[in-house]
Amino acid sequence: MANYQKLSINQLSFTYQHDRVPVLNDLTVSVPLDHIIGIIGNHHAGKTTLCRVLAGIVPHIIAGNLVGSCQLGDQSPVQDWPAYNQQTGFVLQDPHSQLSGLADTVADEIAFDLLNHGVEETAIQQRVAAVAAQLQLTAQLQQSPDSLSGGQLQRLAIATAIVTRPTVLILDDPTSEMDPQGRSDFFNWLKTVTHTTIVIVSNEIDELCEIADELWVLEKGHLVSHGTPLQVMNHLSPKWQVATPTIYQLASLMNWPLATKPTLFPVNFNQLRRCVNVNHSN
Amino acid sequence: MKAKNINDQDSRFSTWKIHLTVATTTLIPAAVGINYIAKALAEGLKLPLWLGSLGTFLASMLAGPTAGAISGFINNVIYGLTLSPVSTVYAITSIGIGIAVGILFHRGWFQNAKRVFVSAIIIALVSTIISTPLNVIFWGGQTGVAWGDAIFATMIGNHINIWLASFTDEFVLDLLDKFAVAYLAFLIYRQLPQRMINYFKDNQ
Amino acid sequence: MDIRHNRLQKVARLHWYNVVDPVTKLLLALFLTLLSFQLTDLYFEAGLVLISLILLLLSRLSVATLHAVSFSLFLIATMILIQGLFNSQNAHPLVTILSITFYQEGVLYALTMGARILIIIFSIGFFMNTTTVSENATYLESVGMPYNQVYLLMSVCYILPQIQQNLKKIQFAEKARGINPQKTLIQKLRSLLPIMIPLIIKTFDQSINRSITLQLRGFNSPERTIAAPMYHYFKTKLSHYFLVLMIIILIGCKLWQIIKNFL
Amino acid sequence: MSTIQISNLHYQYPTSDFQLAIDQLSIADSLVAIVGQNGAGKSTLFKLLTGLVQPQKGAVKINQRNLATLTPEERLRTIGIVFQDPSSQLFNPTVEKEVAWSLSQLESDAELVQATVKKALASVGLTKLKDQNPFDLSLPEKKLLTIATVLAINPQIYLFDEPMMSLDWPSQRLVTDLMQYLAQTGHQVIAITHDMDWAAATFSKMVALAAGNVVFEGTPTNFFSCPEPVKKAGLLPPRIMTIAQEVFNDHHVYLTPQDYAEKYPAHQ
Repeated sequence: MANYQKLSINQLSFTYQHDRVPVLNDLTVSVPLDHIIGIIGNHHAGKTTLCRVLAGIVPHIIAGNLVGSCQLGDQSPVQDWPAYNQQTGFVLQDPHSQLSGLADTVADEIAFDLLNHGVEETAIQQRVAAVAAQLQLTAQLQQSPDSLSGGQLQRLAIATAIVTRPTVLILDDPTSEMDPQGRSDFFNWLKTVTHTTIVIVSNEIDELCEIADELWVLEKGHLVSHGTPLQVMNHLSPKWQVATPTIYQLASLMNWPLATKPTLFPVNFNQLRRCVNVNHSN
Repeated sequence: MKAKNINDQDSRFSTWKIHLTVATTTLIPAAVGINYIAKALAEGLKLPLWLGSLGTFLASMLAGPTAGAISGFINNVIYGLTLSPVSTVYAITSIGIGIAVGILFHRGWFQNAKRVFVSAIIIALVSTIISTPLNVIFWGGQTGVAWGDAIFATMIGNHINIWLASFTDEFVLDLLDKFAVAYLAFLIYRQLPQRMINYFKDNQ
Repeated sequence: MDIRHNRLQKVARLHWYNVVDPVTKLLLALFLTLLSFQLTDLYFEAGLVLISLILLLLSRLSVATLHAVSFSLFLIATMILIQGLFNSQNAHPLVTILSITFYQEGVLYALTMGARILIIIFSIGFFMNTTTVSENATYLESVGMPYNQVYLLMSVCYILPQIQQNLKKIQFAEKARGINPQKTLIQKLRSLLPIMIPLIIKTFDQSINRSITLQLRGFNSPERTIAAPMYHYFKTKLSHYFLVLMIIILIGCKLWQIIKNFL
Repeated sequence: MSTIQISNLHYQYPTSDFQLAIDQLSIADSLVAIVGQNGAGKSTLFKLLTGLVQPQKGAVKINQRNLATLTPEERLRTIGIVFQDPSSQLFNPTVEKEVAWSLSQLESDAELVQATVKKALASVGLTKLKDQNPFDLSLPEKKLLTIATVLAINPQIYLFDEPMMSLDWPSQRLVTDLMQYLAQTGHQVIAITHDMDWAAATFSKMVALAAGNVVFEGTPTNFFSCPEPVKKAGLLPPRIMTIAQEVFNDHHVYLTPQDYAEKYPAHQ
């Protein structure tokens, strides 16, 4: 049953303690590891709770009743949490509370996890510098975290999550406070991350369709659709009230389906280019 | 590295280790911060009250008497170190307040407005009993609040015992302050989202 | 390059008081305070005030210390007034101003008390002005205090600016909704709720999130690298033992005096 | 319709070097977007437009009246403000009381208050949640609630700070429709945003800020037809334009996919 190369969720339901209505209801899905999974849906869909399950926050830190199983490769956030947690990076919705609250500088903040895990000082220096460079925080390393702008703070939160070199990275709406350029830089960076299973909740449907291997659509605690962005976007139910990417809107308005699958409209640049090359000569 | 002799000293501290969950560890600094802000706002509005125990009250109500007592203690130590050194000794009073609120809340004495009235009197009494000796030792019995000290001066002038005078001075002020804080805490607690109350309850 | 601590810069700014560790400074403050309570002679008290004042002046004076001093001087003045006029031991008149007589005993008593308060303020001021939050945090951790207790003590200093930032935002938002200044005490107290409720909920929400991230980030991990102290301190153990011994002797003396009174 | 007139405005924070300096800006359109990068001065301009912060030099005038001279009541009836973070202004025990509180500062007739509150809640779709604790709502619901508190007062001008942030798709559409309705019924809607797709599709006038100065004012079509100010403001054109440029090497201005479809025959 256990598949060591997959993230698999099986008949998963979750109800918070002191609550009667389940927040997640009978989820079953599986994807290969090292994929990028985008989670979309409206409020009360259960997106944040699903992230918490994948990080082991529920039921280990926030109490509740979890039924079913969740398996990432050979590990499970439910069963062997402490070991699993060491390999997980998590970025919260609110970047302020992601910070340790006891660091004078951005550099100390990024080093916090490494110190906790007993990493050697020279290695800490190297890794902090490398991560800061990746997220364009090198100039801010000696500044106080309090002095950062909203977008910089979100990048710092991401830096603290990836500095431990996690094999699973869970991002709960990580770009809400970034400006358009910062957001575009972030998604471009995310594409370059390798050997990591990335789960990202975001409202940026255009960007998700560019980078995600898989989209999951949640509605009121149910997983109503999952598959490649192409499949999911072409089979949306109006009932779910989910936004579609601009490319899809354009292609369906212009009636430019994919050449290979004439019932489907493209959802990202590559697909659009291909279908345009075939359908048109300009 | 110095790792060796650090380990030697570990045992010294573990003897007075109090078990704290991570939730309580992050709640306490927040409560201290709220104390600080409440006090600053009271001064800004020129209220004849301190309000500096609002956070301690809420910490006790959310996470029990120990959390409240530690919040109160740290509050006075930090306040003493940064702003008013002598207030450090009143850390003992704050511990008393934290414990009293925690116990009263647990017994249901914060359930409705009437019961809060009784709680406020009890807490003011606890606070006064602990504070009076400190006032006498450090300030010759004064509290530092002008109109409370006016009562004190009148009583001393009429040859009333310094302890009784100091007790009266402190109790009048404490009663007013604790009424205000208890009702504020009661109103605020009622409005906390349920998930917040549950989180601290589950993580005690 | 050392990106986490700019040690070179710190060496350049090293002062004599950086050689004394934070615990020694605190013990010194405690020792001076207890000594001032042991002594009854006003000249000795004045000497102690002078010693602690010199300590303070040799370090750096901060605005907070000046505030504390001015606040206490005001209180000491009222104390001299009340005790000088009404102290129960008053017998010998000292001065008479506009037919109000101040008595020797009361004034002396108030001056002694005042001296003690000044000693506390000066010696604590010395500690505060010569240490930084991160120096104290790393030192406490390096001498073996569990990290969660260090965190508890120190994160307060970091959380305050954050709460104040939130407070500003909330005050602005509530002002936009039109809260007018209130007159009576009850109205004033009620007007605190629109500020305190969002502020407290936001602060506690951040505490909850922080407690979650701290656990995810390995806060309680036994493998934690214990921080190395920021400076090389001079004879820390010796000074701790010496000061603790002196403190014990002082407490012993005081206890002996109390017991002797009963015998 | 009101006219906002800004002249020789200068504002500087006491603790930073940043300055906002606007020589002349006149806003008379009904749907206005103020755009710019983080740190361009959007939030500072927002604060000055609320009338709660006074500039060091110059003034913001609404229909010839200086904002600074309005009484609190007049200010509330003139400008309604919707903040970015809804949690900073909620404090009442129920959703209904939250909305009623705002209005009861101006209106003492209890029946009128109740009827208006009911209408305001209905127009943001929160009627069902009226007895809930505001802090038990989801983030989009909280934001809709703060909008309802302003709707109940029915001011002349609505000022929004990043209205699309933290909203999900259905509530984004609801708020956009609401803004268009307000504009049609004689109100003025001003929104600060960095969501270019939304700004291009929704607003008739754009004001772009960069480093504390106005670098452009005019229609979205004009704004995006000159790449210079867009670049200067650190902004990206609407996604549909990027698609047209990158896939079709087409450099015309398009605001939405619909716009593209309409112009397509002519551009071929």
